[in-house]
Amino acid sequence: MQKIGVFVCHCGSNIAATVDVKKVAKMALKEPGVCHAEDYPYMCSEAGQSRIAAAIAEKGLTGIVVCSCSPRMHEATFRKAAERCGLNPYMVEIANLREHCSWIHKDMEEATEKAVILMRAAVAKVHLNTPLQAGESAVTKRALVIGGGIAGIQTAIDIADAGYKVDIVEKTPSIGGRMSQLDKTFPTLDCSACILTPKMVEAAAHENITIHTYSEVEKVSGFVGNFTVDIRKKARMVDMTKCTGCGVCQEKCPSRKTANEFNRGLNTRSAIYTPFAQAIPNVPVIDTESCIKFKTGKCGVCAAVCQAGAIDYKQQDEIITETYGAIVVATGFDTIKLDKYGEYAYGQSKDVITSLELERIMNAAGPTKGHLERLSDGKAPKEIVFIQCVGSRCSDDRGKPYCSKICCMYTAKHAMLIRDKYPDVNVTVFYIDVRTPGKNFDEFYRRAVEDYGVNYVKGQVGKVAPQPDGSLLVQGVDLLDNKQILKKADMVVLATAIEPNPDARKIATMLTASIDTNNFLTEAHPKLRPVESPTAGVFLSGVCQGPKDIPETVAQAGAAAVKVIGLLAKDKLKTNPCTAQADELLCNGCSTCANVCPYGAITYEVRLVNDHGIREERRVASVNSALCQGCGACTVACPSGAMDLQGFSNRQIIAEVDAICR
Amino acid sequence: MSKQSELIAEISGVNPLKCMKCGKCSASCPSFNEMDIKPHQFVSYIQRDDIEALTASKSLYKCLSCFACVERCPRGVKPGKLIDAARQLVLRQRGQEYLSPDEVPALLDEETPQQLLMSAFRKYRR
Amino acid sequence: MPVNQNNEEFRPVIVAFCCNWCSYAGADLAGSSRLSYPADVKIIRVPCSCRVNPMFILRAFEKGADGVILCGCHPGDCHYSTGNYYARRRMTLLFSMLDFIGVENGRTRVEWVSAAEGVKFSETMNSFVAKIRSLGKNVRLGDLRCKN
Amino acid sequence: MQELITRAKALLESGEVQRVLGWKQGEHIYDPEPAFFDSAEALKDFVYNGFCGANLSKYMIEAAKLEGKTLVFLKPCDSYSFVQLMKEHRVDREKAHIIGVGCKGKLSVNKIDADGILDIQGAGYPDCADTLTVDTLYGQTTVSYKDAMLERCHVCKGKEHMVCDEQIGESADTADSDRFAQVAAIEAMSPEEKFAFFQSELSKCIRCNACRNVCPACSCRKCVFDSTKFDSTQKANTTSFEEKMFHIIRAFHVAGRCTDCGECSRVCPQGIPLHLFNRKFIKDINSLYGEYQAGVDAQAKAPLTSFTQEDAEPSIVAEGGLTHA
Repeated sequence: MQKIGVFVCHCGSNIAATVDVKKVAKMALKEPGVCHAEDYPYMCSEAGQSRIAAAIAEKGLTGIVVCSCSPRMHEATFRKAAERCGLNPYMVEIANLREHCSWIHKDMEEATEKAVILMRAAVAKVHLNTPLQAGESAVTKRALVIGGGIAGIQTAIDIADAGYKVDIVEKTPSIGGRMSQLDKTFPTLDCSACILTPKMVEAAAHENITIHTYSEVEKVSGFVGNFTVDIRKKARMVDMTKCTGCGVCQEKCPSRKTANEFNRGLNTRSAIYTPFAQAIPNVPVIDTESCIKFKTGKCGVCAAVCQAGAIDYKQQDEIITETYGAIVVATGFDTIKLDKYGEYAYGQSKDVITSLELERIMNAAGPTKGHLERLSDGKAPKEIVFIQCVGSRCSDDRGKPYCSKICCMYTAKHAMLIRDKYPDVNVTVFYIDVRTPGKNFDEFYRRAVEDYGVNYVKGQVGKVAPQPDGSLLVQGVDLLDNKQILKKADMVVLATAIEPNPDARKIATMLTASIDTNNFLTEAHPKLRPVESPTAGVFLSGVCQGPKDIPETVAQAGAAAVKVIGLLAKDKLKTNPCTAQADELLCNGCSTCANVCPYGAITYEVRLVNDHGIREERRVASVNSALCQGCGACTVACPSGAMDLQGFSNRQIIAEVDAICR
Repeated sequence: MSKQSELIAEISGVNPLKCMKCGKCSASCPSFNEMDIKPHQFVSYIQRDDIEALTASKSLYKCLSCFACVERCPRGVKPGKLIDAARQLVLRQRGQEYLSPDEVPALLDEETPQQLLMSAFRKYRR
Repeated sequence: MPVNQNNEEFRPVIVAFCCNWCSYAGADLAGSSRLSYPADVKIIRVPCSCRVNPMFILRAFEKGADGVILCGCHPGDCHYSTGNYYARRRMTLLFSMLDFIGVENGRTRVEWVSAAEGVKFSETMNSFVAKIRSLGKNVRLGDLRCKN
Repeated sequence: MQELITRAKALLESGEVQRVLGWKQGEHIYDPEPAFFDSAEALKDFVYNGFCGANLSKYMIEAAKLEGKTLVFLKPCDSYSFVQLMKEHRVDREKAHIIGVGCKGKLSVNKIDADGILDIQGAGYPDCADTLTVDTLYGQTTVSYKDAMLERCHVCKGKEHMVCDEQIGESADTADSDRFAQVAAIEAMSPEEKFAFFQSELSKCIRCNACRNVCPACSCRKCVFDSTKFDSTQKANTTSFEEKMFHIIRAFHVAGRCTDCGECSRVCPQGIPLHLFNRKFIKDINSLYGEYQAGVDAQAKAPLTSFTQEDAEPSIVAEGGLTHA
């Protein structure tokens, strides 16, 4: 029989205001095996923990139940406290009286009754707990960063600077990401390329960084410290070792009609191309879907003009397999599709554009060489209307329920830049709220209004109607004036909502990382562990976790890097001892368990077994506890009950069931 | 919320608390200039229980029931439905029908769009 | 079989198996967001929905549970990649069997709740408790000899 | 029958097999029982007739532990069980010499009894004749062969052997009814009727474990109902729930593994139609996850150890999606 101590935490008034903690402690003493019970205002405090220590010493406790907050919060705290007193940490169970009881119930009697039952279930479980020893696994000292935008680049550089190897996998032909498409950055109006390209070069030149562009993660297996990743290096059809980046092939390529992704499809590019001038690596790829050679077999101009002989039409995709200790997701974002927003006439008129398209128009390397002009007729616009929150803060299925966070600031930036360069252009911004939390952000927005005369109108636009004369009639409202506004504009810019990269869900699934309904990856704790995924060894950098601007992204990228470095600095990791165990006397050797194990942790061996005096050779299951992650799929697949899960054994769970249903 | 506000919420199936006051309804409304209470203000009247003012408002009958606001509202608040519910409240109170199907042929001419007829029935008769 | 019609008074016993990674965290989020649901629900933490053996569910009914709900990560989002897919097949078959032998099919439910879905967790529990209250006391799977 | 004995003798004498697994006469004419024969001489007790319904596959688990090869006679439907046991590494194909015996439908003494024919002394064995001649204490009588057949033979899986080294005798496909008709009939009942049906059937259960002991899929070294792993150790039932629990879990444990050999129902002394549980699972599996017959292919992925991302949600049950499928 165990000697069990029950410790009921008040959590200040968080628990005690709704649950009669004294009664829970009193009732605990009536449970079999419970020889100590007490309540205390803050069990997790130094003083609280020393009360546990004292009770272990005085009463010789063999098991402990702490009735407190969620085990996801303080289980580790109390396990460590027990361990310090010489008690095996896995002899501690938590009854969740806060998140699962006091915080959701109002009636004290009802909540107390439930609290007693939760306490009983935990006591019943502890009776069947056994001491468990954590194993160890080695750490592969190499990190993978998925995504080569500013988030991925910064994370990789920070990890590499600490002396660890990092690989960047980038889907497109060049690193640089969304930031490379931007013209200027708020709130200081630095040229985006001027601050980004040095980082790109630094990453490319870093001895610890390997960059796989035009590559995608195909398969991930393993676990923290030991991930095995298959990376598909798509065929570039250009030999990276031979290409000098001279660009002649791109000039001579006869296929020039493919929409230029980098310029958001506002102009076209050749079939062999580098996305932008400062691309890293400066090696083009052949887009085989547009290439005449690949479509008809006849062409080969690029190969003919390439002095280096780098063109290789026979190149095949290559799969490389690498092992990593940690993986950082930095997959970034895209703007949402606007096909459901007919009222803004996007797609109907070439002069209704998204803000990202405006970035390209304003950029000297963009489709208009940096001249602000209408895409329909090339004329200089005189009246520009910006519409905020297009697809953001929408609770319907047309848009996204969240605030995209960056639009208020980039719109102020655009408005300001236009007014600065073209003082004769009138700029009107229709907004719902102007959100400018951030250093120097509100000042920046006020400058747009006060120094540059940007006309901010509080209210939304209901409709943009293209007119026969080529202008756009904008019907909006000024809520402060309570007047409807009809405004003729030459150009309308939509602050389009951002959404996670469409590949984020696929990658999260491969990594078994949590993802929310908006396809943002979930952090381990919204406040305290913002750059870690709940899946050990997987970290989050940049917009894949939630909308952010560049300074925030860079800060988070650094934070993710520190977490990775902290992990890679360890030689060994403690493994979860809650793994499956096969009882060789019950095992039929049928392989059913091995068929459902996602980790290949179960193997079969023929072993001499002594079954109550009968000695015979049997085919029995054997679990590799370093590979087992403790999901328990095998325990249910096993018909004989030979497979059981330590820490969540059949009898432990049944004891909880019995205690709850008693 | 008062009984009447609750009734409006029930009839319309709309939760006025979801409104974020963006004004897209008023920006979309073709009858905006005719209305004394503007579409984006409907929710405020309901929230502060000023149903009397709302039901006395001209807007009840100036609304064309074109449903542009319902279509475009990003929060699913659907001011068109709210005003429709307010209108229904009035009709129910008076217990009268304002338009009998017999009167319709006389009102028709070739230019009358079908939608107008439907709106008229929505407004004057239940 | 007399079914308890006096559902106002009826406080069902409900066991909720929640996977550690998604649904238990979702329940925690419901708690920290103060999204209430009836105290009749008692949560048992399991590492994954695939850890839940049909034996546990039947055992709960045997011992007097009126409803059992299993919550796990959304299909495709399992922390262990595939656990909830196995759980989904197992539970589909088990529930079908219970239905086959005449047990009210509302007494068991599977719901996928992610760590970010505190609201869904609370809504799910509210609706499940309401369903069980409408079904009344579990008599068909209980211990008839002792309780009648 | 003589042909089987002759062949068995030859194999024993050549030393190719060490023993023969077959049937021997039981206490009555209608209850032949599985038996091992070690010598040509012992084979004098060997019988093979219309009452030899017993599936010998499960006994090959024990045979796999013995020295040398065992000759086993498997009827077409028994061979499914053998393949399933091969898949689960329980039997050793190398140590089995399998003779696929012909089968034209096996008899159910309970059905003959039900026709009012008692105290059977013998029966005419020409399988699959239209009429069966039965000798009783009170003289000779006849019964339609079909009426005397086991339920499982009416849903015969066919005359093909899934595994064998040689074949002796002709088989016939005796299927003449819809395999899932009984299940569908129950599915169509109201919950109250379903419950009443199973309550009355299962209350007959005496937990003798005959179903478990005969089942080729239920071949665990130690059953969960006998081990301490689930606090479910077998004992006299203390609650009426326990037999339900036992039969549901038993069916669940063999789901996707049960070949529908029907032995459970054949041996149940209380006449409980236990095969309905298994067949319900088979029907559900077929309609949800695609046609699957256990024991056909030892390499095939079993339905409960595989999945697709588009699998039906468990809520399909409450939505009634499985009862009309």
